[in-house]
Amino acid sequence: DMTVGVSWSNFQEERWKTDEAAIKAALEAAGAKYVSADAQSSSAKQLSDIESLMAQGVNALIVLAQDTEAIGPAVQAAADEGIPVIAYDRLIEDPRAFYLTFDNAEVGRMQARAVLAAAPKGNYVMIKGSPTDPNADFLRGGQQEVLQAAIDAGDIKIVGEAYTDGWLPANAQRNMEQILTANDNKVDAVVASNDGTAGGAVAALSAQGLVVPVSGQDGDHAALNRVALGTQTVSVWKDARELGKNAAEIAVALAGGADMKSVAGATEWTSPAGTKMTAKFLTPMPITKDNLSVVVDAGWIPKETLCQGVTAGPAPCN
Amino acid sequence: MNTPTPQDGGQKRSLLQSLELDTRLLGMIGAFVVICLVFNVITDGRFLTPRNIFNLSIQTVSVAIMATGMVFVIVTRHIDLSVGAVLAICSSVMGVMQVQLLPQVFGIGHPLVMPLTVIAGLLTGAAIGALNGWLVGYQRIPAFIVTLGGLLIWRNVGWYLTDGQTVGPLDQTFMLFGGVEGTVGSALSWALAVFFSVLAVFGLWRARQAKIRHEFPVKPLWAEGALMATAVVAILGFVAVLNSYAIPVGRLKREFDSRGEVMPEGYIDYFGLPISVLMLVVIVVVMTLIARKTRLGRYIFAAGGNPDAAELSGINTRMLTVKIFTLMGVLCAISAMVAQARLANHTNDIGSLDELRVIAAAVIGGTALAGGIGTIYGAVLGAVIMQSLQSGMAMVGVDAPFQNIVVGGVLVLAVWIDIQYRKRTGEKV
Amino acid sequence: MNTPTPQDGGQKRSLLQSLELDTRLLGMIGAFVVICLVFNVITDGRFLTPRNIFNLSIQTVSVAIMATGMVFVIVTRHIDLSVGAVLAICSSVMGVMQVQLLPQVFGIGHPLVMPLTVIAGLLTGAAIGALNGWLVGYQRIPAFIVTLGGLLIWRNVGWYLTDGQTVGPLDQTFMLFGGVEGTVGSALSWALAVFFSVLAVFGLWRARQAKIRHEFPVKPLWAEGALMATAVVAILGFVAVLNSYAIPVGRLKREFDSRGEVMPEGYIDYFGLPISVLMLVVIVVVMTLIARKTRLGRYIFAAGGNPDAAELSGINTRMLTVKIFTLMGVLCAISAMVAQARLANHTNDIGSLDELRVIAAAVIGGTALAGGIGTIYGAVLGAVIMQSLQSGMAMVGVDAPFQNIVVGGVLVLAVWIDIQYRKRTGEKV
Amino acid sequence: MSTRGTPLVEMRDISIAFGGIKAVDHVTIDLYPGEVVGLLGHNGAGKSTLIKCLSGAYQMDSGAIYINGEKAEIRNPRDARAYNIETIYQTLALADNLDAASNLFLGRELVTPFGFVDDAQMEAETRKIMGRLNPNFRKFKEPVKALSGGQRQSVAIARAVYFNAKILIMDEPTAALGPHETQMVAELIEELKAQGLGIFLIEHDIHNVMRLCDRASVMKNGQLVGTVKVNEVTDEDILGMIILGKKPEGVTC
Amino acid sequence: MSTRGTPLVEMRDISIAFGGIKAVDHVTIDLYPGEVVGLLGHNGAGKSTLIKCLSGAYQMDSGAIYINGEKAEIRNPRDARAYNIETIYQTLALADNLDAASNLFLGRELVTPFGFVDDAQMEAETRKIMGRLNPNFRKFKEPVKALSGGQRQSVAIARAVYFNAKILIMDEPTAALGPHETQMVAELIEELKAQGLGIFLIEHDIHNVMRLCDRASVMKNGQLVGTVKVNEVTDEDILGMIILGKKPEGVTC
Ligand SMILES: Nc1ncnc2c1ncn2[C@@H]1O[C@H](COP(=O)(O)OP(=O)(O)OP(=O)(O)O)[C@@H](O)[C@H]1O
Ligand SMILES: Nc1ncnc2c1ncn2[C@@H]1O[C@H](COP(=O)(O)OP(=O)(O)OP(=O)(O)O)[C@@H](O)[C@H]1O
Ligand SMILES: O[C@@H]1[C@@H](O)[C@H](O)OC[C@H]1O
Ligand SMILES: [Mg+2]
Ligand SMILES: [Mg+2]
Repeated sequence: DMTVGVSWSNFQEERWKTDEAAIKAALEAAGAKYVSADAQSSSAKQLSDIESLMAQGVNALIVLAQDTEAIGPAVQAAADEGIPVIAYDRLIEDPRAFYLTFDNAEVGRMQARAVLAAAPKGNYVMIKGSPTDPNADFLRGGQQEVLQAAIDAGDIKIVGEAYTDGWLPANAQRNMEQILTANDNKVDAVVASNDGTAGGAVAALSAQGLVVPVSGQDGDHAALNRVALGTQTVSVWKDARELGKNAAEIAVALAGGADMKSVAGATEWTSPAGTKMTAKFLTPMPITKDNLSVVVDAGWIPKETLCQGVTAGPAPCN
Repeated sequence: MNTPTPQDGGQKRSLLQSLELDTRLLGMIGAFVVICLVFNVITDGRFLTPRNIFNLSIQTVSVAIMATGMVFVIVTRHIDLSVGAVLAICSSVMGVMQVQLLPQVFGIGHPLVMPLTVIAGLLTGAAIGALNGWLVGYQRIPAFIVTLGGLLIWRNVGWYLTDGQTVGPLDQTFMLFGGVEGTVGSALSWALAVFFSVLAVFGLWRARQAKIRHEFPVKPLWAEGALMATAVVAILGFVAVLNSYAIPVGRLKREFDSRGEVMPEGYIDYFGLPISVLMLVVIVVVMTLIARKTRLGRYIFAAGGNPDAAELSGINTRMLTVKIFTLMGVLCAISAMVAQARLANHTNDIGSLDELRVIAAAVIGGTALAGGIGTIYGAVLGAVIMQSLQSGMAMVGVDAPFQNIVVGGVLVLAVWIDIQYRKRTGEKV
Repeated sequence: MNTPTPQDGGQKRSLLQSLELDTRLLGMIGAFVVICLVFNVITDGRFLTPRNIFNLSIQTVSVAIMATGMVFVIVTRHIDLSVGAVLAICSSVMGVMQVQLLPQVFGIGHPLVMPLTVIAGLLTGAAIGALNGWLVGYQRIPAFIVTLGGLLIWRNVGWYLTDGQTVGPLDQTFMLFGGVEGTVGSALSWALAVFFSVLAVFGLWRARQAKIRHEFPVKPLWAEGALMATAVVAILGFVAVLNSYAIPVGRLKREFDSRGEVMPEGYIDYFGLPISVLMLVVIVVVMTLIARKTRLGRYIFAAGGNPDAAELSGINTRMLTVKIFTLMGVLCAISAMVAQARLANHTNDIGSLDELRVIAAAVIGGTALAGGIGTIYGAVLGAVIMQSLQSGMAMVGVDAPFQNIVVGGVLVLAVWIDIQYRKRTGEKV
Repeated sequence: MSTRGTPLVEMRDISIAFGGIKAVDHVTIDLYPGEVVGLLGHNGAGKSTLIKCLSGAYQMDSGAIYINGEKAEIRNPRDARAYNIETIYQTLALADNLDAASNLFLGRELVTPFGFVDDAQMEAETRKIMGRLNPNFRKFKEPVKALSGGQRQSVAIARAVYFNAKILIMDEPTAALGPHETQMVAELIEELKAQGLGIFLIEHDIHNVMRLCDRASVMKNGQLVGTVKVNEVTDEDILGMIILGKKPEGVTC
Repeated sequence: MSTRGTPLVEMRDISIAFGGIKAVDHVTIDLYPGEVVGLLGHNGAGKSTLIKCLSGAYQMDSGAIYINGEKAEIRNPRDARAYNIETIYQTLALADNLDAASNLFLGRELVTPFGFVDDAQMEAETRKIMGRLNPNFRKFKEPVKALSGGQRQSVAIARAVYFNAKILIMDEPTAALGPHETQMVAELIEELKAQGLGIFLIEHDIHNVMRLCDRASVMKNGQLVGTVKVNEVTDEDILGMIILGKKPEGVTC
């Protein structure tokens, strides 16, 4: 029988539990065994983890890389043993890995787009991710692409920008408070890089009685609830269950000897660094008050959780 | 007790000597003032607005509460590396209680939700603290190890309790602990200010009476009066500043709306003292009383000065250790209340790295890692200084990595100055 | 020096007494064996394969190297919380050197790149270590504070050096430090095994001769022989295991390909001793010699037992502190070499939380936080035990939060057992 | 000074070992009210260890302690205090960071009606008792770490005698004291004895022993050599017991 | 025993204060080769503090030290050792976790030709010297924390006398010693004196002072009361100096 090993970078953000459940379920359906390890945000531990998984004789690896490049030796070892690797959610700069993701830069673009639509002019605050997570800069890059034109036109102005140490909401909250103070509350929109930091920013805003457009990502339950309440504009939803299910199926297929190119929906893709990869992109979906029903219908979040404390909100909370 | 001032010897006394003030404390206050002024200039006067002072107070509370407990822990030559993790598990227990369990029983928003949640949190903190204390005191495992283990264990146990999910939104009453959401308004703030002023004056006066009764030397009356006046001015001034921070119009509107009323034109209202700050004040007063005026406090300092001697003097130092760590656990739980109410959610990473901040606050505030020396007000001032630095830098727009560098540097510098100071006042090494 | 065995008194000696073994060490080895066997059963025999033992050795190296230095730091009653951060900045310096600076001067792959990079790394580590030591030794700032500050400062300075980016790919020669990429092959491995075996036998024999010369009692010849035999079997056995781990075919093919050759059918080759493991072995031997046979080592233990007495005995304890921390910094730099070569990149998070692992390894290995007691081999064994636990649990698929809980629990348990053990062997409290 | 009746303290057949080494080996000694028993012996004989079993600092491995004829369980220093046993340790056992008054009352602080410690009252009491023991003593506000060896010893002695002890253990109380201070302690011992206390006095100075003690118990290598009445022997006899480990001929106990 | 010629040590006008409190206040004393100078005074008089300036443990605030007539800069214990000054501290200053031999040779280990410490050789030497000082001593392998107070003191004494000191400072060397051990130390002092060493001896026992010292310097409250030749005064005279702080009439220095 077949075993698939999954190496997680961490479980700090709440989404990864959902990803895991989806992978497990899909593997079970295919009759394969699930084994996993959690690197706890350490690229060194992730390498050890993958060595352990391989020592257990896994037939395929799904890797949520902590670091796109430092994961290289692990991919090398897997290739030496002829074990297929799936780069899960985050890029791995190695053509031998199959890249399955929601594009991070695209997520950044979506965040900026939704906020820009709600606040086409004014003072912007950029709440970035952890300075030690490369994704933070990818996201920030995507956001900039969208905002650039408006910035050049002088419509919007970035009045505050801060990394969030360790993605901690409490840090985001403090940074937001200080930026608000520094700007006498003259803030018209906040582009926050994920839902945790958005939560911190919203707490700081509502302390000032401010309700301005705020972005996020991951579709955290608390964040979707905020979207329903109207305190957050968008959470870019990367349906982790889709991603997980795909990953499991592709892993089983590749382990069975299938060629990467034969995966349904696979495309040739060149990374910004120039690595030619076989990749499959799932479309992230910006969730705003206009399409909240999607997440409920998809069974991502129970309606009661989504609508807790919401009176006369957008569908389905009315 | 900690900074004995030479008393015998009939030289003419300087102003400072007459006031019998802790010159170290003055130094810290001076440093704090300098930091504030510098930031105030850089931010064009925004740093010292009522609003930012209000922010700073709220931001400081959670760390400051734990720092008061850390003073006792460090004074007895222990350390607690697990405070952040204990805060996290207390927060997760309280999150699960008020968001998942209790509403199922009583319904959302039931008045019993908050108190039961708080009790559960305090019990969790006390239990973990007591366990730590038992391992350290009775099993003789160094506190560094016990709490390093705790740092690895408790946050993760909390993670299991919430299944790694952010838990929210919190109970409305509970949210009052968070700061902005719970202020007592200007009238009550003034009343409290007067109350604490009277308390301070009364305390100073009673101490003087006791000395006179035993015919010990007392400071001149003018000095005593000056001290009392300073205390009163400081208390009233702080409240006056907080009371002059007007609630933003948007927020007032929202409050009127939620009550289904319409806000009158030109209506204005003030925040006043936040409940969380009030909690800190009460904790500081109680902890200072414990340190200086109770047997428990005396034993804590004795055990810190010489653990063997304390034991041989008939102090149950093992039980003492249990008490200290239990107290620390309870304070972590209180901090957890404030921290999660402030975030309006329980998050997985709540309180991470707080152990470093709390220890740093205590140490910057003059608590000696070698044991036996430390003050509660020093630790709180340490927390305030650190928070001002961080918030000030965030306001100026300094990058997070650079902020860390500055905080690290200040920590080392503060202790270095402390050591120089102690050297000058007579300790030969 | 640390576990004196009663010698006088003519009672009949037990087997253990005749061998004069450190029973505490035996206990640790026993615990390790139990852990291995349990995991081996759970993983259907996969835990104790040559392959996994090879993995384990490589995974342990980086932490173990630093743990040997941490023994000296803790023995002198200090602590170093900054090792992870110092590792990170050394790694960033070496990353920038070999990826950005040196290739610009010499071109990619130039033979000077590796040595210059290593020198830069070692100098960085030594300089930061010396600074720490100076602050602790000469400025008398507690090591806890200095290195807590360092923890906040150095990783972030490194962040600025690399602009927060991952730096790679590394120089090919440099990659040899990483483990799999740099093994010495089976022939050389055997040669080294023989060399170290001879060394061990020679050392035991010389110690015996010295005792005989001064007419001190020696152990019976059979006991001495048994000890020598055990040492030799252990060394040869370890190498035999590593030598039986065959290089995967895919990898062999790649190597032949890169040389433009074709791999003969049925070709097979073995990894042998990794260079990183060899470095660890050399460091352990050197550090043990320092601890037991040099004045420096003697002074370290003396200063740990009673710092005042050491100073009064004419030991320059301030300079000693500088030396110890400089050594620690150099070891961090060596660890950084191994860690980044293994990752084939410098990453921002490299070495994070290593301070906890390193301290835990030293303490599990019997180093007493109160100072004065500790062994190098104990610390290495501590690191091996921790790594086996973590790798084993990862292999079994234990949830990460639960892994942390286990590691935290084991840490506390190990120290508890140690304390029980010391109690039983006579220390009254 | 009668050695009849029930003894105040009886330590029967006490043994205690440190990691295989017998520090005290089946020693039996006793003490009557109003009596001073000297405990003598070479360095390392086991004197301090023996009395630490009585003061609760160590727990004996075997043997029994009787106080006023009743078996006493002394598991820690608190138990000893409950039996009104006070001890001056060879190492003094002071909290270096506290002042003399805090040390004197450590574990038995005076409190105000509200339950708060009454520092002023304690300082006043301390001034009183130190006046009797060491009139030169001035450093009431300083932490005791700023005191000289002898000043510290005075504080330790004051602490032991302040609280109406019934049984007093003094482990080389005058080792660090100057001649004048030593004289005052000697007078104090005589006074306490007159008040009916029983005192175990560990003392190396044979003159002091002859002058202050009623009986002397000599130990060697953890064992009891014997106990003699001081007025029935010469100092030569006692020195002989200490050095040779033999009881002089024809001496009663 | 002549007090003519250049003195071995001269401490001139030494002062040192701790946070405003003058522990030693303009004290001048000297020491000639082959002479024992007793340093006396009440507890806290400043004796230990004074000699710690000579041994390098403290740095004086003002004053000067001359060794063999030349100005000596003693900034730390290493400097003192370089002048062949050895000290037995009141607190002994032993590393508790090391054995007797390691303590004895601490800072001056014997090494093999390869530069490694020679433990076997050091233990052998230790056995030799301890045999002379304390024949009962057996505990060569144990860390010194397992020794009794007096055993520890023997180790400290052995350390000070082993290394051909020229100037020896002994701060209450026999405080914790038994009568037999005290006797052996007294003999040792006489032997060392005969070898031409100069010895500062801090000692409270007036009998020992009269017997061992050539001159006695008395301190009170940090100040020097005076220095007397021991054979020109009675013990009453010296006691008077200690207690009253006055030099007896008609006595030379
Ligand atoms: N904590 C301890 N651990 C191990 N051995 C000890 C300990 N305390 C004392 N000993 C040993 O027990 C024996 C008796 O010591 P003790 O201190 O009772 O002697 P003593 O008679 O008081 O000597 P002294 O006159 O020197 O104070 C000594 O051999 C000493 O080495
Ligand atoms: N480290 C210190 N800090 C502050 N004060 C000190 C210190 N050491 C000594 N003193 C003070 O200096 C004075 C002299 O002390 P010192 O120890 O020299 O006395 P001494 O003559 O040796 O007394 P003793 O006979 O009791 O040993 C004392 O008043 C003491 O309180
Ligand atoms: O989904 C986000 C992930 O992409 C980023 O790397 O870490 C934070 C998460 O919120
Ligand atoms: Mg004793
Ligand atoms: Mg002295």
